[in-house]
Amino acid sequence: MNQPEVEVVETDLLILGGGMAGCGAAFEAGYWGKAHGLRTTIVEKAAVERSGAVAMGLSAINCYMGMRWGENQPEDFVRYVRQDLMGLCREDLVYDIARHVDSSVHMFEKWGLPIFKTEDGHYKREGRWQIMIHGESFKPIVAEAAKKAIGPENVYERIFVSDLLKDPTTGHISGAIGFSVREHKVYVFKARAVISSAGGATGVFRPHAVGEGLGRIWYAPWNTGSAYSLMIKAGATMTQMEHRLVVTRFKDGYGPVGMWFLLFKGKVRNAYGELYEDTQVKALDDFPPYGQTRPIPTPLRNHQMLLDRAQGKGPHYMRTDDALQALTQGLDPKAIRAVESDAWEDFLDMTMSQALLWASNNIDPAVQPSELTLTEPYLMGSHSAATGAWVSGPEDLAPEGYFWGYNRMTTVPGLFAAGDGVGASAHKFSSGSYTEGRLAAKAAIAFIADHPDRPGVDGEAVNQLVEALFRPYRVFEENQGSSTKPDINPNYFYPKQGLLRLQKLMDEYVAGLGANYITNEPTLLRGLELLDSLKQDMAKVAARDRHELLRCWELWDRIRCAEAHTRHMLYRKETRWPGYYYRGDYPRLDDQNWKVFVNSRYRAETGEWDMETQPHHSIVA
Amino acid sequence: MNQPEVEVVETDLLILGGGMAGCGAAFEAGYWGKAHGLRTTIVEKAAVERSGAVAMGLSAINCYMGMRWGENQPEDFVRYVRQDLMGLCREDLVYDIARHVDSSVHMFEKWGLPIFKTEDGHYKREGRWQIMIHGESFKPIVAEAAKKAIGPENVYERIFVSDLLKDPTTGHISGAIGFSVREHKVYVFKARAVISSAGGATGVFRPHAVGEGLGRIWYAPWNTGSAYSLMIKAGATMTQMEHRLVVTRFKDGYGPVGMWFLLFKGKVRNAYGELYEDTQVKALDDFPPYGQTRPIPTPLRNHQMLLDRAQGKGPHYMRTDDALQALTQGLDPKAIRAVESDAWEDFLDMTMSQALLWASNNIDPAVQPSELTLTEPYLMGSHSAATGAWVSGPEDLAPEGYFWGYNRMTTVPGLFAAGDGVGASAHKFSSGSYTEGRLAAKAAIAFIADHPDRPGVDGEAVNQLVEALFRPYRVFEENQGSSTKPDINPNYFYPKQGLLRLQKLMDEYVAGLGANYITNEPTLLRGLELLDSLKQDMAKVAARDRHELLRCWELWDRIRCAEAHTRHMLYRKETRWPGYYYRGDYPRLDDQNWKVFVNSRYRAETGEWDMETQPHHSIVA
Amino acid sequence: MPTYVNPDKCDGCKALDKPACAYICPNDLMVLDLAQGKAFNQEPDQCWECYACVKTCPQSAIAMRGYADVVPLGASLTPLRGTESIMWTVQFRDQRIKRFKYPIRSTAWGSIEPFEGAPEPDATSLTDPHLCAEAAWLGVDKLPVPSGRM
Amino acid sequence: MPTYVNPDKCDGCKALDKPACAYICPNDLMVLDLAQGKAFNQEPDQCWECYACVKTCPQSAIAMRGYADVVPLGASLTPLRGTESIMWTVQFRDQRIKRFKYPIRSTAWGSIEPFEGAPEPDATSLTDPHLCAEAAWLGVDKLPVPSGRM
Ligand SMILES: Cc1cc2c(cc1C)N(S(=O)(=O)O)[C@@H]1C(=O)NC(=O)N=C1N2C[C@H](O)[C@H](O)[C@H](O)COP(=O)(O)OP(=O)(O)OC[C@H]1O[C@@H](n2cnc3c(N)ncnc32)[C@H](O)[C@@H]1O
Ligand SMILES: Cc1cc2c(cc1C)N(S(=O)(=O)O)[C@@H]1C(=O)NC(=O)N=C1N2C[C@H](O)[C@H](O)[C@H](O)COP(=O)(O)OP(=O)(O)OC[C@H]1O[C@@H](n2cnc3c(N)ncnc32)[C@H](O)[C@@H]1O
Ligand SMILES: Nc1ncnc2c1ncn2[C@@H]1O[C@H](COP(=O)(O)O)[C@@H](O)[C@H]1O
Ligand SMILES: Nc1ncnc2c1ncn2[C@@H]1O[C@H](COP(=O)(O)O)[C@@H](O)[C@H]1O
Ligand SMILES: Nc1ncnc2c1ncn2[C@@H]1O[C@H](COP(=O)(O)O)[C@@H](O)[C@H]1O
Ligand code: SF4
Ligand code: SF4
Ligand code: SF4
Ligand code: SF4
Ligand code: NA
Repeated sequence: MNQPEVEVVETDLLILGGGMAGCGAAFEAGYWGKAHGLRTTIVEKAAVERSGAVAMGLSAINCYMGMRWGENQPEDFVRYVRQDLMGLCREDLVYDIARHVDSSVHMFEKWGLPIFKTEDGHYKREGRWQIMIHGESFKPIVAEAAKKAIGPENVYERIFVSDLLKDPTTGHISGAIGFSVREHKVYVFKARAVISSAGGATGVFRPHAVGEGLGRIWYAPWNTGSAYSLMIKAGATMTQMEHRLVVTRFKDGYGPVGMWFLLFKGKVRNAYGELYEDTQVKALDDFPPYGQTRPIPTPLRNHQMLLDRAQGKGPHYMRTDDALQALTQGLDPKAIRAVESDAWEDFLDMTMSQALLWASNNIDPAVQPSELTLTEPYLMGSHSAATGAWVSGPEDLAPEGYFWGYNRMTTVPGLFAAGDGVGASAHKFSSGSYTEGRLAAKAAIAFIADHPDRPGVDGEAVNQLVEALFRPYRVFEENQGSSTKPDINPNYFYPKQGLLRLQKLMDEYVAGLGANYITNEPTLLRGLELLDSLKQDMAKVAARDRHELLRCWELWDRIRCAEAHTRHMLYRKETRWPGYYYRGDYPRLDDQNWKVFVNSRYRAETGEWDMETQPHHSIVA
Repeated sequence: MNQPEVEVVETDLLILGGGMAGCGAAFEAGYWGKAHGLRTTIVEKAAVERSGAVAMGLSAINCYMGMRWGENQPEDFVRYVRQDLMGLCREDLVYDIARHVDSSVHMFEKWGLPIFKTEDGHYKREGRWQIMIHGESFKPIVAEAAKKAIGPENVYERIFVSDLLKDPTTGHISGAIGFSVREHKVYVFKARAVISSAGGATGVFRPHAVGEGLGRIWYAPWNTGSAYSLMIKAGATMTQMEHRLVVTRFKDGYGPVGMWFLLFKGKVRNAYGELYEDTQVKALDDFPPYGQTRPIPTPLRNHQMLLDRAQGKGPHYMRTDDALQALTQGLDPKAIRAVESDAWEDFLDMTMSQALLWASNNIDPAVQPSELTLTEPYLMGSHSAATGAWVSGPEDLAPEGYFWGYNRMTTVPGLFAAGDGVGASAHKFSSGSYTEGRLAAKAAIAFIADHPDRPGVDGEAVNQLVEALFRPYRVFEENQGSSTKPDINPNYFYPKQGLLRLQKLMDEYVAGLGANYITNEPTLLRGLELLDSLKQDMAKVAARDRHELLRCWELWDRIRCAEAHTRHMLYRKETRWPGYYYRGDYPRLDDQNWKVFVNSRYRAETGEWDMETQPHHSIVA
Repeated sequence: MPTYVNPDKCDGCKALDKPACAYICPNDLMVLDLAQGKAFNQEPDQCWECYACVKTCPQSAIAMRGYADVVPLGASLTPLRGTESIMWTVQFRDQRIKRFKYPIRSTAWGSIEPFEGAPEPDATSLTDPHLCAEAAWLGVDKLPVPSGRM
Repeated sequence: MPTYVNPDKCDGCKALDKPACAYICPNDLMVLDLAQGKAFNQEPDQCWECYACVKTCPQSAIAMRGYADVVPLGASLTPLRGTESIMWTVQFRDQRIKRFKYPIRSTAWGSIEPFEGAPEPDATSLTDPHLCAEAAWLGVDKLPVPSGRM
């Protein structure tokens, strides 16, 4: 293996990942930074135009208050989110998103995003918090604004960021390192503040599909948990890493259900035509007070479906047929056609495979219902889930203990988080993540302004990281001679093989779908043992080319996320989110002892994890 | 594609599959046939020396009466099997195996199979029906005897039999057709009687493993259900095709549990140290009278484990540590070493991966327990499961309606079955399957003697079969130009891709492990729809080489078995074997209406299936 | 439902430095086979069917084939993306066809001026909670705080 | 836990017609790469780890590597099969070693005479329930029938 070229890039603010949050951060940093003569740089593993969870497009913006029309106030939103999370969220962070998010959405519209309107010129609502968009080009539009805001020359694409750099003396963040996915080249970014907006984690658990279908999951397969992994390795405190997302989706195509439930008033019936909300209504009583208020929290809806299924009443169907027939009753053909067009657009804007699946099964949703199922778990902080960094709140909202100088700064000075990267603050979705990027960027610029000295970069540490980055090539080169066929070799394995190993162990021991989302202490401990042997074996992961090298480091991300997730689940001795996962040994919710945040901190020097709880404070009655 | 060479082989008795039953048949046919100047031919898709379920070896013979030492009588065995099958078995067939099986085992020993002995010269027992062997070379020994019995020139290896041939006038079986897996060649075997001994079906359901691990299942992956598929296509009546096998196995290595339970008196404890037999003892009361007698039937043991797991008490462990410590307590080092050697031999004789798995996880069974789990379902007729053909019983044992002229003859004249091929008669295992081959062969020779005229072979039907056999090559050739990469093509798929499609749909809709073995009528009907579209798409299965052509036809076997299985499950409106599968809509056993055999017959002309029940008759009190 | 490339249509983006599909794929899947001069999906089981490559290919050479493990053969879903709208053609397995057309952007590509109309930021506002030009964009007069605060 | 072939040991069975591993594999997996003159497993995910090829290879060129999706690396399990017994060497991941030896056959290979001592079959016995030489082999005087019958 040749020595890679090393390019050093000096910048002020470094944004890791140009997804929704990253683009929001770039926009905002461009604004505040220019005034201070500061350079902002995005480093992105793909092409910002179509990277991240919104690459496909979206058919709705799921976080919009509509304050200008008096539709909702941030307080309402906090109550909704808190309820959906079964009591536990950082209300300061949620409130903060809510009060700012409308401004982002209004800019999107101005830039060219087509938003559905009602006759009186309001945005057309899908549900109380959701508005409908023609979102095929959502990401390219947002990307255009981001690139213009910081200057296209400051966008570094096709570079996978693997590690953060810290000033060895102060512990302040001082940059990041990554490798090019196109050339044999390493990039060392030196920066004065960094925003981790590199997205949530998919692929940690075995999905429903097998073989070729592995990529067909709901959340983006290229979101490998870098946002978390980078912060974990840097020693940032993480929160609610146990709070996974499991959602109802159209089976096999993973089409989202929001529009069908909220706008089309679709009903989910089991194989016998019953509503599981009815057959399993008693189950809600086991989780007071969250089972009693409406809307029913997402995990409890899952819980009801799982119970119905265990009683042999599956499969469950979204009765698209009933819903569309009710909606089109008495309409003229043109109006019927418009409803049909909306129904298909929901998937054609964001989950095209669901539409292809309909076509492949000759399913016309107006005639036949479609099966639903629950997904494998994801780790993310922007939907009905709240894994991520423990960050400072905004000064004017944060309760005692939730503020340390800069909004959205992690516990590592100079390191900020946004979007899926921030924990304990859910339901941000695309617009909220973008908005949070903006909040983090403004605070990061303030941090830079307050810290005029460039933090130092430890050259020796950089050399070691460079060395490690390309090790998988050497493993391959040195061992390929041990077998007549490259894929079965006693001395190495490919990242795809390691990925399947990770997914299988997480599925079986850490409450994946194959385990019916059930686990307990002995099972989690066995999961940790197996993770440990996988981590040891990662010294033998091999790469044949740059694409595979990328996969090696993405796998490491997922392993770190898996470990954090498992340790958090082990620590929280209750079942707070039935339907997300069950602790068989603590099957009940326990507000007395566990209405607290579980926080962790990884010590890179020893490989140990410190676990602790943080109190929950309300700011909204 | 060139025209394949066609070789015609004329024989008298044709044995399809040289596994345990096939070798038993060859032995017996050699004996009776020579006297009548009849030729017997084995056609085998692999090499008889190491083909079939016993290729790896076995560490026990699980069906042995020991009548010579007065240990057991056939009546005892019938009671045991009937109980294990929850009341339903063809007692004439079971009795018949039992009264003959000892003679086969005694011959094995004479031929050189090392059998463990007690001090008084009896075979060492593992359990009441099981004896211990040094069985690494069990199959090569049995193969040697079979080849000698019929003459090695009558053994045709590496030929995959795809279809039976019938006399177009009489409907009598007249031979079989297959293709070489080594040359571009078709074989047409013309015969006067045929024995279907081509083994049970694995790979119909998604297994636990993912990716590379797919081949690590308990029963042999090369048993693709040919025995059933061939008979189904020929219109033979099948019975109990719903009666799958799901067994407890050492997790991931699929090591069998018999020796640990029976000889070593191992206990299975859950994660909390409890015995699931105790925690779930109440569940037995739901299945009277079978839950009340001992041993607890295999499906009920599974049921108890599943309940324990659903309550969050898994995983379950075979406490090898406790068992070995108890066994070696107070022994001298040499004796301890002997126990250890026996413990390891159980797997080194038959499931070596389990031993490798121990080594890979640093597990010493004397120190650490090992996790158990339940397998994916298999279709087989020789273990605690009874799928297969509906055959005539022996004249002197068969009750009214169970006898039609020749022992083990199916409802198609001249077509016999044995081993996994025969239904409603379980617990034959290696020795019983071998013995059943012998019974079928003797009867087949009698059939040939009674029918001196050679049945006719329809030349046009043969031509069509030859044409169809190689169609997957043409599909590939004609369509490979539609894509720049051969594996994603809109006009064809590979058999591996089809296999994963089959396994996934069976798992999800036909009560696989992913569905917790639960199904119901709507779900099964959806399974049949999906099977139907797969069958249609099989016109587009493609093969690049002969190995892949083999896989195409093996996949067809599995699809036929899958369909038979699903239709039978749909027809039986009760849950007779909880722990094998649950009909969510009929969760109880119903002896009143369903203590009957479910039989099916496929009509090749129309693709329809006739379903009916047959009464259950007892011959043993 | 991974992508595949029609060899009759793909021209390898005329051997330019960055084939359009390889440039855009968020998962680093599309690559040029240098020998053939044509693109292919190097890791189909990681394809999310995001259609980014399909929409961008100047030759319309890329299509989607349903995942073999779950999707019956024979249907297709084909986009044609213009500057203002996208047209989808859905062909069912049974050959029925549906077409849908949706707007994608209401302004010209490249026309965004992110800070147009935004006031020049001053140093003091760096620590207040307002974001860029929020007074203009938010649609309400005052940035809310929870009742009981401030 | 699929097989792999050590290129330093495999000699392609000296280019004979049937490489031993390809002859024996019950699942048609082992094949010769004609270019290299060495064998390989053509479909590892269908390997049952039956060890038939491993035991038979004259060069001891075949070994087993645990399934990547479930087996940690570093251990090995190696058979040495003679005519009368087999020796297994178990090497643990942590390098501990255990060895076991078991008998496999008590007679010479090729020595079976299947019908030695069996009486000549006569036509009449074809329809009675007794199998070949059962009077000698069964170990009891009479073929049982259920009590109450015959
Ligand atoms: C996939 C998906 C997502 C959604 C939906 C449906 C589907 C099918 N639905 S519905 O289901 O509810 O219907 C939504 C919807 O309709 N409406 C909505 O507002 N939001 C929805 N989301 C959620 C939002 O998309 C989500 O909340 C935000 O996108 C989150 O934003 P952010 O936290 O920025 O994540 P990102 O994925 O956008 O961006 C991450 C970026 O990081 C890059 N990256 C990652 N690792 C990196 C590394 N190591 N180095 C360099 N770069 C590195 C990525 O490439 C990416 O650009
Ligand atoms: C795999 C396995 C099996 C067992 C066990 C452990 C394990 C790991 N255990 S324990 O778990 O209980 O421990 C047993 C044990 O210890 N003791 C015992 O007596 N039996 C056990 N079995 C069961 C017996 O093996 C089984 O009952 C018999 O082998 C069944 O005999 P038979 O019905 O003949 O099936 P076969 O697999 O032996 O032979 C089938 C043959 O057909 C060939 N074939 C298949 N399709 C063909 C086609 N289309 N054309 C041509 N040939 C075509 C096959 O190649 C094969 O040769
Ligand atoms: N059954 C439901 N009840 C209330 N809100 C829902 C329901 N299903 C989805 N949503 C919301 O709709 C939006 C889109 O959801 P989804 O399509 O599931 O990603 C999110 O804001 C969800 O919280
Ligand atoms: N727990 C048990 N109780 C009684 N018999 C068993 C038990 N487990 C296995 N067996 C029998 O032991 C033999 C080998 O079983 P197995 O190892 O499960 O294939 C078969 O005859 C089984 O029926
Ligand atoms: N992949 C294939 N596609 C089409 N025909 C094949 C294929 N493989 C083998 N054949 C046929 O088998 C014949 C003999 O193959 P071989 O024995 O490999 O030379 C060829 O000439 C073809 O007719
Ligand atoms: S974008 Fe289209 S034409 Fe260009 S290389 Fe890719 S497939 Fe070929
Ligand atoms: S559809 Fe999306 S994920 Fe798939 S190859 Fe194209 S750009 Fe990549
Ligand atoms: S048996 Fe051994 S030496 Fe012969 S081809 Fe196979 S691996 Fe090579
Ligand atoms: S171990 Fe068995 S299945 Fe695997 S390649 Fe060798 S002979 Fe074939
Ligand atoms: Na499950």
